[in-house]
Amino acid sequence: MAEITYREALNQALAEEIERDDSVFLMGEEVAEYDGAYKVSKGLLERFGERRVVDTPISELGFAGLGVGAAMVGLRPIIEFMTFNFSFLALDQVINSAAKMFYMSGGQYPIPIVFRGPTGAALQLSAQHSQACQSWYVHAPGIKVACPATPADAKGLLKAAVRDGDPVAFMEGELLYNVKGEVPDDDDYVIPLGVADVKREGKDVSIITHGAPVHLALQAAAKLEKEGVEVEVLDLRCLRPLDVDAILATVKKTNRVVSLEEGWPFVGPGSQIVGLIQDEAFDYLDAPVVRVTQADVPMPYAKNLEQLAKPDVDRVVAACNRVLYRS
Amino acid sequence: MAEITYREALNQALAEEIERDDSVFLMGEEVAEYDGAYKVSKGLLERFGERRVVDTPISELGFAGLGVGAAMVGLRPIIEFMTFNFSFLALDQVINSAAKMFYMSGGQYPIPIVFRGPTGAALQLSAQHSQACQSWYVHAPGIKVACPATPADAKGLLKAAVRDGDPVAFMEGELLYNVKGEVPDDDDYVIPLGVADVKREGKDVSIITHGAPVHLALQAAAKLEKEGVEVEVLDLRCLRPLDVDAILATVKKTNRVVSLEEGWPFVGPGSQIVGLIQDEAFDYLDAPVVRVTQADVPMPYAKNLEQLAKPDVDRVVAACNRVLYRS
Amino acid sequence: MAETKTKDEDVADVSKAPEASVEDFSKEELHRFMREMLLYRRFEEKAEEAYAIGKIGGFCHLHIGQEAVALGFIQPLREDDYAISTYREHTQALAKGMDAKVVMAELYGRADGCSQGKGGSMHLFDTEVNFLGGHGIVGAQIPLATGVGWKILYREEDRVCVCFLGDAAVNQGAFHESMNLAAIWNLPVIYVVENNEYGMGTHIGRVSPTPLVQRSCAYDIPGHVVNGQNALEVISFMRGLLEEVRGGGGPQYVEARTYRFKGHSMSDPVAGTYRSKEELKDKQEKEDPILLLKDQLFQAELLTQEELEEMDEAARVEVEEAAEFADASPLPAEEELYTQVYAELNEHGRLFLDGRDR
Amino acid sequence: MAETKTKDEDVADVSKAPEASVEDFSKEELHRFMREMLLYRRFEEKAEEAYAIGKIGGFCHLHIGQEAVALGFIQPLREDDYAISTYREHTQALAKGMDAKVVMAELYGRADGCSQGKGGSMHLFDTEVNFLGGHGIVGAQIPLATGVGWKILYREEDRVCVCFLGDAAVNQGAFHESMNLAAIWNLPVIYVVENNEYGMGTHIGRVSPTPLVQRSCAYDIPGHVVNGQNALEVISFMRGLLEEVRGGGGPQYVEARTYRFKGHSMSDPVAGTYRSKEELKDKQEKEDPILLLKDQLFQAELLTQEELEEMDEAARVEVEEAAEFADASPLPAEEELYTQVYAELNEHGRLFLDGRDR
Ligand SMILES: Cc1ncc(C[n+]2csc(CCOP(=O)(O)OP(=O)(O)O)c2C)c(N)n1
Ligand SMILES: Cc1ncc(C[n+]2csc(CCOP(=O)(O)OP(=O)(O)O)c2C)c(N)n1
Ligand SMILES: [Mg+2]
Ligand SMILES: [Mg+2]
Repeated sequence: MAEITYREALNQALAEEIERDDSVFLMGEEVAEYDGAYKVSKGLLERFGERRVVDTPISELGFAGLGVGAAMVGLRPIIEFMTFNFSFLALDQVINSAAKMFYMSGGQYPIPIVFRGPTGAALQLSAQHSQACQSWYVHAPGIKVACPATPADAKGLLKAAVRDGDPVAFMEGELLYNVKGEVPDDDDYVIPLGVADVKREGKDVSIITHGAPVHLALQAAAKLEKEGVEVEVLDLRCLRPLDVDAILATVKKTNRVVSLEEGWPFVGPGSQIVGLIQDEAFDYLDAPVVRVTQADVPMPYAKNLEQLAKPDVDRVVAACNRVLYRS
Repeated sequence: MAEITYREALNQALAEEIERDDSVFLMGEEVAEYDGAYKVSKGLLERFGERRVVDTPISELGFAGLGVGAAMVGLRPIIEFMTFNFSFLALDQVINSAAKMFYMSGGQYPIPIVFRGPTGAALQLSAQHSQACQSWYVHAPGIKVACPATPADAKGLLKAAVRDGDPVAFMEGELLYNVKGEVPDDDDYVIPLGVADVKREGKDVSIITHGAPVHLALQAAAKLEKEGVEVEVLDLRCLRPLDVDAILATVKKTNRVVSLEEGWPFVGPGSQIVGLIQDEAFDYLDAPVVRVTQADVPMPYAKNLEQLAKPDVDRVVAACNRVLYRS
Repeated sequence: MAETKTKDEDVADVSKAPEASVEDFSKEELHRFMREMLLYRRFEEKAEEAYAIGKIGGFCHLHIGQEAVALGFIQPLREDDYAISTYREHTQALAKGMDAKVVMAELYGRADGCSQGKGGSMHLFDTEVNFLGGHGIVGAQIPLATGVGWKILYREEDRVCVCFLGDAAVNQGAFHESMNLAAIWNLPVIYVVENNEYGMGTHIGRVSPTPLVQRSCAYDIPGHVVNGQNALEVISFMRGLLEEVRGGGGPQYVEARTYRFKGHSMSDPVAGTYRSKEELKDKQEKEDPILLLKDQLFQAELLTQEELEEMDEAARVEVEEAAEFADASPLPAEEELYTQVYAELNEHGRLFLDGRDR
Repeated sequence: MAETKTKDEDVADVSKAPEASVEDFSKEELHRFMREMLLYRRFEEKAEEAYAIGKIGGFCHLHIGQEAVALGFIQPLREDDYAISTYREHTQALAKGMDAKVVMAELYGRADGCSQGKGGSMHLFDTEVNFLGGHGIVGAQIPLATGVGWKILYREEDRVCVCFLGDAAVNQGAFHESMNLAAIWNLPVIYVVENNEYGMGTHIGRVSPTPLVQRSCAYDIPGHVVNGQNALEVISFMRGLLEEVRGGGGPQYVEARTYRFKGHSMSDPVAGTYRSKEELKDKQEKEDPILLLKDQLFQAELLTQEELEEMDEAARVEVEEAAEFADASPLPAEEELYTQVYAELNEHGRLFLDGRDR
């Protein structure tokens, strides 16, 4: 095990999977000569050459669709969106082609493809560059969605996504690329899609979250620990498949839940978590689930407004206190 | 009051608003010479000429963006998507331009625009042509979403949408165009956005729904009436603004809720309704809210599978029975 | 200020396909062409009939009038070459070698359909003969085709992908992005615009400032025009083009001028609104690809009336059998609702969130 | 098989802007041009400085090296003409008449910024001078501009819209769809590609099969090339072009050849990776638009060193004042988080669903 960054972990996963399977290639804007806008694909062009690591024009719809077409005939493309903000332009190909092809062809054309890139807000990138795109991808059946929060998860889940037989939207955190953590060196370190991870055990209240806010949850947990509150942090890691067992287990354990997500509230993933819990663990709740989300506004540029808009530790702590009826 | 179809009601609203305000125009594929793919714009070209009723090439991203640009400089475009299935291609302009422009320009450029067309499944149109698109539009702040179920609502809400100062996604029901109902002749028959409507009063259980499934709910209510169950049918009419008061009122009245929607479950609008109720009326619920949705699969073509995939009266009745603990 | 090109004839750098004659083909080939086109025609007529009595539902777009385009661009392909198309793809599916039975069964929404009844008329697929669908979003198949071309390059294969699109599809961004990608990577894709003059009720002249063949000039992709009603012309043109592409000639763009004899779909009036009955009648009389081929063969005395009738009868029988097969095929089993959504049913977690029993 | 055009020089039907000379302008005009460009340059330098010390955050894309394009295409406009651009739009905003103060305050994210601190560097807007932003999605402003053109047609106004885009944006579907729409309706829009050779780290030659000016040929939109480093050439070209467009000449497409002297954004290396230090140095020495104009004016004895220094000092002072203004401006009030999301706060129902107190 070595301590490496989230960026390096993704880079390792890419390199190993491109190496392992000659049908895998990486394509997107600036992924090759520039090493990726966020340097995730550093060194891959040099190592694997221009067929396996491919720079594209700025044509999201075109190259996403190209990836789907290539997947129809046996390749396993990894399509990078420089950020998922730009993927709206390609959504038609992701939903109407990738997610539906296997079904509407009566099982003839599976689409093993990964669409990856960062999602969510970074720092002061303003309205058009600060979007958590989970809801747009998780709504449609036929696609899977993974959102790693740590270097180890980034590596293990990306490898799983590349090996998976279906389209996977793989959403990274722009602010996580420099986060460090222990990552197994194992070439076959694969984390199955659909397995949540208890990032911290606790008995008083559960924070159910995924992606970048996992770190917020851990910070909130550390804060509350000082006040004697033991917080459990459940990192879903994938939204589809969704680890319902793990959700129900933590609900039954703590009976109090905060749902934390980075994006907007209305039909955010948290709404589905709440729905699921009320459906399958209604009687285990000692308080209504409280959701912490981004403010329901486009992301403002000004530093102070941006801070207000984003979920932060204080809001998470306050939400925990609310479900605990402390205050 | 005359009895007219949903199609005619929309046509009246369009005609009246184009007549009333010279900044209003209708643009889209086949809206002019062909009278609209579903004949909603019948006769409008003849009456208002080719500047006010405009056929476009098949370029969803282009003409949606054109509409937003025109709205920036003072026009009030009505952009028709032949169906919302095709609007994925234009989503970037709807979300990143229309919904955010007013905010990111610091209040300088409001975008009074309507994007309209049918959404949801019709009959055997298969995976790519059978999508309920509400979630994709309602997730982002800056846009409003209306989904009329009856001719009167279609007219009153469309007029409100056209007069509104913000982008409105106006989602019609392809299978509703021939539905008849009483519609006031009044040129100023405007139904404010954000006001739900109790389509049927009842005291035992509430079905909260919107759009085409309102009719399913009414059929289920009629069925259950025979068994002595009084169903209240709350038609949200708009998803944003959302009439939370009306939702809470019906919950407090019946204490049992079925949420019914035409689309997929995962982060469907119903998930937000459930979340809202557990958040603000948790103690009023005598049973967990039960959701009825489309099956979580792409829409199949075969008649029998399609029927199974769609929400139907029996499922709604069963859901009511479940929240009533009857069975 | 320089003026760029104006309309029609003066589109620069366009190759017009040379006229072809019956001498370029063997009698056997010519007969096969005739048999094929008769099959397409009879198949579509049967589909129309079946639609009228409710055996086929949803949208159904017939290819009648455009058969020579399907024949001409697909017949010269090898089986391992790829073809991909729009929702108006019945005859292309047949041309690529799909069995009329499984195609008809798919239109009927039955278990024995090529897509097991899940796709329907707009979504015909067959891995066996490399027919890649059947796509309903106008323009969406163009990037897909480009991806198939990319794979051929990636695997260094000696294959070609033919991509059909309608005249209205060139106005989609997907067209532009794909052409550019194909050009910069020199992909072996032939983009065939079936210019049947209308996209639904819109004449192409109202939504394009230039003749369609001109649309590839921005990318230096060779643009070609071919008379899409003359099967022999299309076939010999395509044979030449294939050689060019197999030789590394890169992407090609072809405007096949054709005409649709039926309405856009079943609910669309055949004529009388956006186009005149005279226009249609004129086209049907003068530009029916089957009649044109017949005349050519009769004139060269390579086909007799008797042979023709025999062929037609065979086509009718095949189509009739297809319809019977479709009718006898069961509806998909109810369990199929949830199959083939995911190729991989992960061991962990829930993939379907509708809370329904399965 | 016909070959279509190959590279560069032999792009047909392109107007190259004629060279302009100082004699075409009054001394007063020439001085104004110089003052303007100095302001742009000093403004950007100040922004760079402020970014380094954390006064400006997020993405910040400087226009240094490309000033003549902003000046040349905007200076000849009337105030009621429209301009719209990308995220690299600081100097265009200034050129259109926005006050350096409110632009800088916006970059600082302050309440007095043109967009009240909500937009930042990428989203500058000003209704007063018809500057329509500031757009962050590559290519998205192109349909918006087309809509502005549509409105001019609709209202039968004597106005023009200028739309700036980067070289990489021509590969977006939005470009293609917009050009087609503008062509079929003959809209008064001038699409100006600022070809600074790179889209981030990608040289345009790697992602375009043809010289960019060729991209309008598919729509019969006149394509023009102009030397974007020569302010006088751009201005006189634009004056002519505007006359043409105001006279009903319809959409125009211009490739302005220019070069970016700084990195793509603040986090991008200026040179040494995707482009060589020599390339950059060469451009800076030989093609700096400000130095070029200076030389022209010095040579014609229409400007003295002293006048130049005075102008430069004035620019520095204006920029310094802008920075002070920005620095003194307060952060937006916290209540502003929820304002301007909706123009109309409907009386009924809930618009914000985050359950937060407001
Ligand atoms: C993106 C998109 N927009 C609109 C439609 C609706 N539609 C289906 S076919 C069609 C016309 C297409 O015309 P053309 O490309 O000429 O093909 P043809 O039908 O003539 O074969 C339209 C508008 C669609 N399916 N997809
Ligand atoms: C749709 C989209 N894709 C990708 C990006 C990320 N991005 C921002 S600028 C840029 C390069 C644009 O280059 P060009 O158009 O030449 O303009 P320049 O920056 O040179 O002015 C890219 C890839 C984006 N903002 N939007
Ligand atoms: Mg057509
Ligand atoms: Mg550039």
